[in-house]
Amino acid sequence: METIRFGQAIGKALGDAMRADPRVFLLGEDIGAAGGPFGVTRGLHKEFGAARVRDFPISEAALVGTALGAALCGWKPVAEIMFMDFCTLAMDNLVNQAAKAHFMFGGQSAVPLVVRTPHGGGLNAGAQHSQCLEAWFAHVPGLTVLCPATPADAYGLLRSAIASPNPVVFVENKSLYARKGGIEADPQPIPIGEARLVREGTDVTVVTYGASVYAAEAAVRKAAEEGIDLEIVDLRSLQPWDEKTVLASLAKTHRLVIFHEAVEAFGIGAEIAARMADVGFDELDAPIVRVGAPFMPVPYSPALEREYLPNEDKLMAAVRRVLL
Amino acid sequence: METIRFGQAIGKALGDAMRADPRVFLLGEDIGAAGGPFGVTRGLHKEFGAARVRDFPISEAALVGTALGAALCGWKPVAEIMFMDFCTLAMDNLVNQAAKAHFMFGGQSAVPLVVRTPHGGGLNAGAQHSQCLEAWFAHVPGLTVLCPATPADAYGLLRSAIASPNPVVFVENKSLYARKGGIEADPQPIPIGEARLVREGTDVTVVTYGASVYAAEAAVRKAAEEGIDLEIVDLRSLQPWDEKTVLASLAKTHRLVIFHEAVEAFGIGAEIAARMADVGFDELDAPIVRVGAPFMPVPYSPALEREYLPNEDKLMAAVRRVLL
Amino acid sequence: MAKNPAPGAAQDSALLLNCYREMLRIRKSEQRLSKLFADSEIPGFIHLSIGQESVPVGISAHLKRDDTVAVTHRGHGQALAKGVPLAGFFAEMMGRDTGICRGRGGSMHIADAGVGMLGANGIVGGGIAIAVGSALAHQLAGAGNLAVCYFGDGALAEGVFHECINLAALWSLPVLFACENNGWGEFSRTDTQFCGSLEKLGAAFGIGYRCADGLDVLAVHATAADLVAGIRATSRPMILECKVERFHGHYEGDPQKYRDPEELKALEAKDPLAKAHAKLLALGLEATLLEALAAEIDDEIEAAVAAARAAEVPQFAAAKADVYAS
Amino acid sequence: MAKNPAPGAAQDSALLLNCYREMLRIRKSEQRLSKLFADSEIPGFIHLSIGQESVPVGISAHLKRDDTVAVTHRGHGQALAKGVPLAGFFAEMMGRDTGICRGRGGSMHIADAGVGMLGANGIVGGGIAIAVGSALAHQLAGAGNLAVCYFGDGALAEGVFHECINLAALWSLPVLFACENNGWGEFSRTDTQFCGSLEKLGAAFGIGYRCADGLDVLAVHATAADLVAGIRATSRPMILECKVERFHGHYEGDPQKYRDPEELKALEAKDPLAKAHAKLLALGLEATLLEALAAEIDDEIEAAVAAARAAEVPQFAAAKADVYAS
Ligand SMILES: Cc1ncc(C[n+]2csc(CCOP(=O)(O)OP(=O)(O)O)c2C)c(N)n1
Ligand SMILES: Cc1ncc(C[n+]2csc(CCOP(=O)(O)OP(=O)(O)O)c2C)c(N)n1
Ligand SMILES: [Mg+2]
Ligand SMILES: [Mg+2]
Repeated sequence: METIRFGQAIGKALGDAMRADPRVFLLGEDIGAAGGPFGVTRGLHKEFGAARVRDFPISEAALVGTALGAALCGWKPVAEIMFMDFCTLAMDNLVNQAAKAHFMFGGQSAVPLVVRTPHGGGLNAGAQHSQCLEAWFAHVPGLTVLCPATPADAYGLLRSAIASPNPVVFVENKSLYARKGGIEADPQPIPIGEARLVREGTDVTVVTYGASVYAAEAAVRKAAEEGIDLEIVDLRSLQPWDEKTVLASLAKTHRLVIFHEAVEAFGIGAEIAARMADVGFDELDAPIVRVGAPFMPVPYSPALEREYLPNEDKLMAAVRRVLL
Repeated sequence: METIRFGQAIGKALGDAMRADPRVFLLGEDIGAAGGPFGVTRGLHKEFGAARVRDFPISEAALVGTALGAALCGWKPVAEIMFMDFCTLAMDNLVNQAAKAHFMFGGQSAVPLVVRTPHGGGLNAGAQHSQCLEAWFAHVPGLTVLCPATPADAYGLLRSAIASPNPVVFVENKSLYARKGGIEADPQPIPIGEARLVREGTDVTVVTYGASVYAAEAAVRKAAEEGIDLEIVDLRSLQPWDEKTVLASLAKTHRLVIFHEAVEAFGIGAEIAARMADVGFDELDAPIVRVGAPFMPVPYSPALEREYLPNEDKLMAAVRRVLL
Repeated sequence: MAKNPAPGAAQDSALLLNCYREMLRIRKSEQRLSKLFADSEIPGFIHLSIGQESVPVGISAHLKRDDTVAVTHRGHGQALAKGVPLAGFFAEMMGRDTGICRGRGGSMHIADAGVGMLGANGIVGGGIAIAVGSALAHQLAGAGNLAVCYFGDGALAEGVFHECINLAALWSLPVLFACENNGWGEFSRTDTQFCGSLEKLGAAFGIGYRCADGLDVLAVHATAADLVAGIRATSRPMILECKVERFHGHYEGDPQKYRDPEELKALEAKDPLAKAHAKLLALGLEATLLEALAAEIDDEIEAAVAAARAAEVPQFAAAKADVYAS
Repeated sequence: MAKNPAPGAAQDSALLLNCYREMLRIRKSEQRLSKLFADSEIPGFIHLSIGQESVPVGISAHLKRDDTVAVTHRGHGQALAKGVPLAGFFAEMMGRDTGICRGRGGSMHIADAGVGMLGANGIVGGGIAIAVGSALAHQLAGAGNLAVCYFGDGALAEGVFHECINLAALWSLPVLFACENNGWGEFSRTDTQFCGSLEKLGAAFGIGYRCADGLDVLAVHATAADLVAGIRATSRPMILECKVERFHGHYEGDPQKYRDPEELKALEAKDPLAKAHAKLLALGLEATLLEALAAEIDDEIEAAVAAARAAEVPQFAAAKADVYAS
């Protein structure tokens, strides 16, 4: 077990995938010699050259569209959209083209396309560089949506994403890039669609993903001080998501809190809650409570963004509510 | 009380708003002399001329962006995106620009912008001309999302949308354009955020919107045959939505089915269900069941699309489930 | 074949005959679609390319099977010319499980990976980046293939087209940008929607441009020959603009009230198929031979229609289970 | 003012002095921002326009208060030149409730409706359509106003730019497309990202184009004078491309390892402010006068900073309650 940063784990997954399969190549703005705005692709340009690590013009629609065209021809492009907010410029290619090609063409085509993109706030980067838009993509049949929390998961899920014959939106919380974690010497792909049980507990199930996993972990001690034993489920995979694991946890604790950084209304948590209010209804001993960002654009001022972001205190307030 | 078609009611609202306020003008592809692909703007070009009913090039990003620029200068543009699927090309302007301008600029700016767009299937128009993407917009702070079912609501809500100082996504189910309904001689704006109680009932609350309202109404008789008395709530306004009315209905029936044409997973119904599983938890006597489209692109073949679309039979199956 | 072949004309005549056959196959297929649509045997929207057949026929003559094309909403001719089989084509339009896309796609979403046809598109300009991406794949593979990106004049106003010509020029991608300029985008004349010159746009990016009379299949054929050879030799993108006429409405059933009846009437004299037919006769071909050819095509089409009619409609469960590849 | 005014030079000198003052105000403001950022008094990302001041100063000299501008992520100079007040500007950057956007926007989202500044943008090319839309508003209003749309060379690769030049040309909208071409988009040279010629692009749409030395404020001023007058007279869009240099990194704190140190060093000799300063002296202005002017600006800036420091941070509840206008 070595220690590696989250961003490095992604770079390693890209490099390993490229070494393993000559059809894998990268496209993105400033990902080449510059190594990407967050340093994730550092070193890859040097090792694989400009043909496989391609600096792209500032043309997000063409970026995803060309990647798709190459994918339809059997290549395995990994495109980077520099901030998730800029996916707005590539929605046609992601949603109308990539997501539907396999189905719409009668199963003829595989679409081995990955779009990596960072989401999340905390950097005072303002309303157009901080959004968490994963719920949009989870609503689109044909797309796979992943959002790892640990370096090991980032590595293993990205390898699975690149190996997948389906278009994957791979979401990286940018506040995690520098975070360290353990990784096996010979790390393996992690199956898409399986949640990770972060911590077993008996009183309340907390379903979360991405950077919020760490805030949930931080709440464990606080909860323990109040005599509350939290179980934490990290979804990792948002579309498909692991209903079985969530349901099993709920069947144990009978209390559910869903916790994420994205705007709460119409966010990922809504679907989890809705499913559990259906298939998990008989297990519920309390209201399902969600904790997400309030319904407002991400504000710039540190004074505002601090209060905007979900944190362990807000999570604890929800935990207390479901125990009332 | 006169009778009017849904599409005509929209045209009337546009015309009345333009007569009432010289700052209102229209932009869209083929909306001028041609009257729009669904005939909604028929006659307006003749009455108001090419300066106020503007045929736009096939440039959806520029369409919403220029409308926004004009709105920021105090004009009241109503832009038409020919099919909701094409909103994918205008997401930056809708989500990063229009939705955030008021907040992000410290409340300086009003954004009196309306984007009208038709959603929905049933025309065998295939995967790129049938989508219901309203959940995306409902997830975006700053946007208002409306989706009327009746000609009267279409008129009244569109007048409110045009009068609103906030950007509104006004969604029209294209299968409704030819549908007739009553309208007052001097119809008034309908407040945003208020649901319509379509039918009072005692046994199960059906929350729905748009064209699905009619399928819900069609289920009333079937339900009655089985001795089930349905209460039907038409949301009309999806962001904000009328939590109070839904909760009040739930408090009466204690059983909730949510019914819409959009893909069920991560759709509008998820948020309604999630809120009711929270604030309405104590009222629930049964699981909350959603009925939406299955998780697949809208298929072309009539044989497939017929089974794809939600209908009263699927609704009835859900109604029976919550009464088990 | 020909009665009194003038010296050198034999080759011309053989070429034209080949093109004519392809064009006629497209024309007759679309006329059959028109009838099927009128008879409610085809649902949804269909956009016929009647009058525009010369373009894909003139271009596809120079394409290999592994060359790729992305086609438009008005792409039946573009698809058939690239080799999409008639049986799967008709079955798709008629919503059958034997359709090339198993009835899930329809007119705007025909695709045939087997012949490099990457897909038609319901989004104006939606195929452009896909075609360019396939050109990138060709460049990476290094086997000398190229991509053809079909688009209408209306798509010139979409931003992604401009992103793509920059990219193709910047990366020297082997792609032919083929514009079927019929002067219309739906119900609007394109000159009321786009005021740029495609030739000058190409020049702004150093992309070679040629214009051809899209009503004359030999003109398209000859120009495309130059461009395709140039692209294969240099791996530089090129633009081909073909002026064509849209003989039918925007979509089948479009009453075209917005068009000048005189203009519509004048179209008759411009029919590229009639022109090719007349020229073949002038070159000395027997009318009976052309009639036999037409009959052969009719038979092929009727067989396709009959097979489609007899075919099963798709099963919902199978479709639902195939949203993701495995 | 001047020591020995040469005949006719008085006017030149007054103009240059005015421009110099504006440029210095921007330069010093950004230098102050740089310091505040280094001292963690400003969070987030900031992109300084040091070296590019001539462009907005040369353009804004011809603008009326009701003319509109949309500015870029590197838009401090563009904003200040249009009249955004220093106090609100600094308070915004420092995240205070007295900020021009109440601390909600920050560097990339400065806006001031009161002076026609429609907003900076965090999206490359994001302001282009907004500016064009304001030009449409001007056309509808008929009061003779115009819009200026600032963008960087990197934005040339975004599709929406191309949609907008078509629209502006098609509808004859009164808009100046002002490109601050600093040769870079983040860490990449623009010539590795975009291979079109802006001049030829303009020509493809019939849009007039002029290029000016963006390091020479009088050159920008003179060219902008022509273009702005032309737009007001004809209501036709125009393009102004200004070649500038990016003196700082892409963002504050960018170590610029990707740039040739020689090239960076060579910048010193190109400083437009130093040039203007030298010219003013050559025109006979007293150095002491320029020093006094600098001191005055310093005072203004320090007052703004001090006021911002003393100001309250925004209240969350108030912000949350103001997502929608009422
Ligand atoms: C993005 C998008 N916008 C609008 C439409 C509606 N639409 C379908 S075809 C068409 C006109 C296209 O004109 P052109 O590209 O010239 O093709 P043509 O129909 O003339 O062959 C339009 C506006 C669409 N399908 N996609
Ligand atoms: C749509 C979008 N893509 C990418 C970015 C990231 N980004 C910010 S500035 C920039 C470079 C812009 O270059 P240019 O337009 O020349 O402006 P400059 O920074 O040189 O002033 C990029 C790629 C962005 N903000 N928006
Ligand atoms: Mg056309
Ligand atoms: Mg630049």
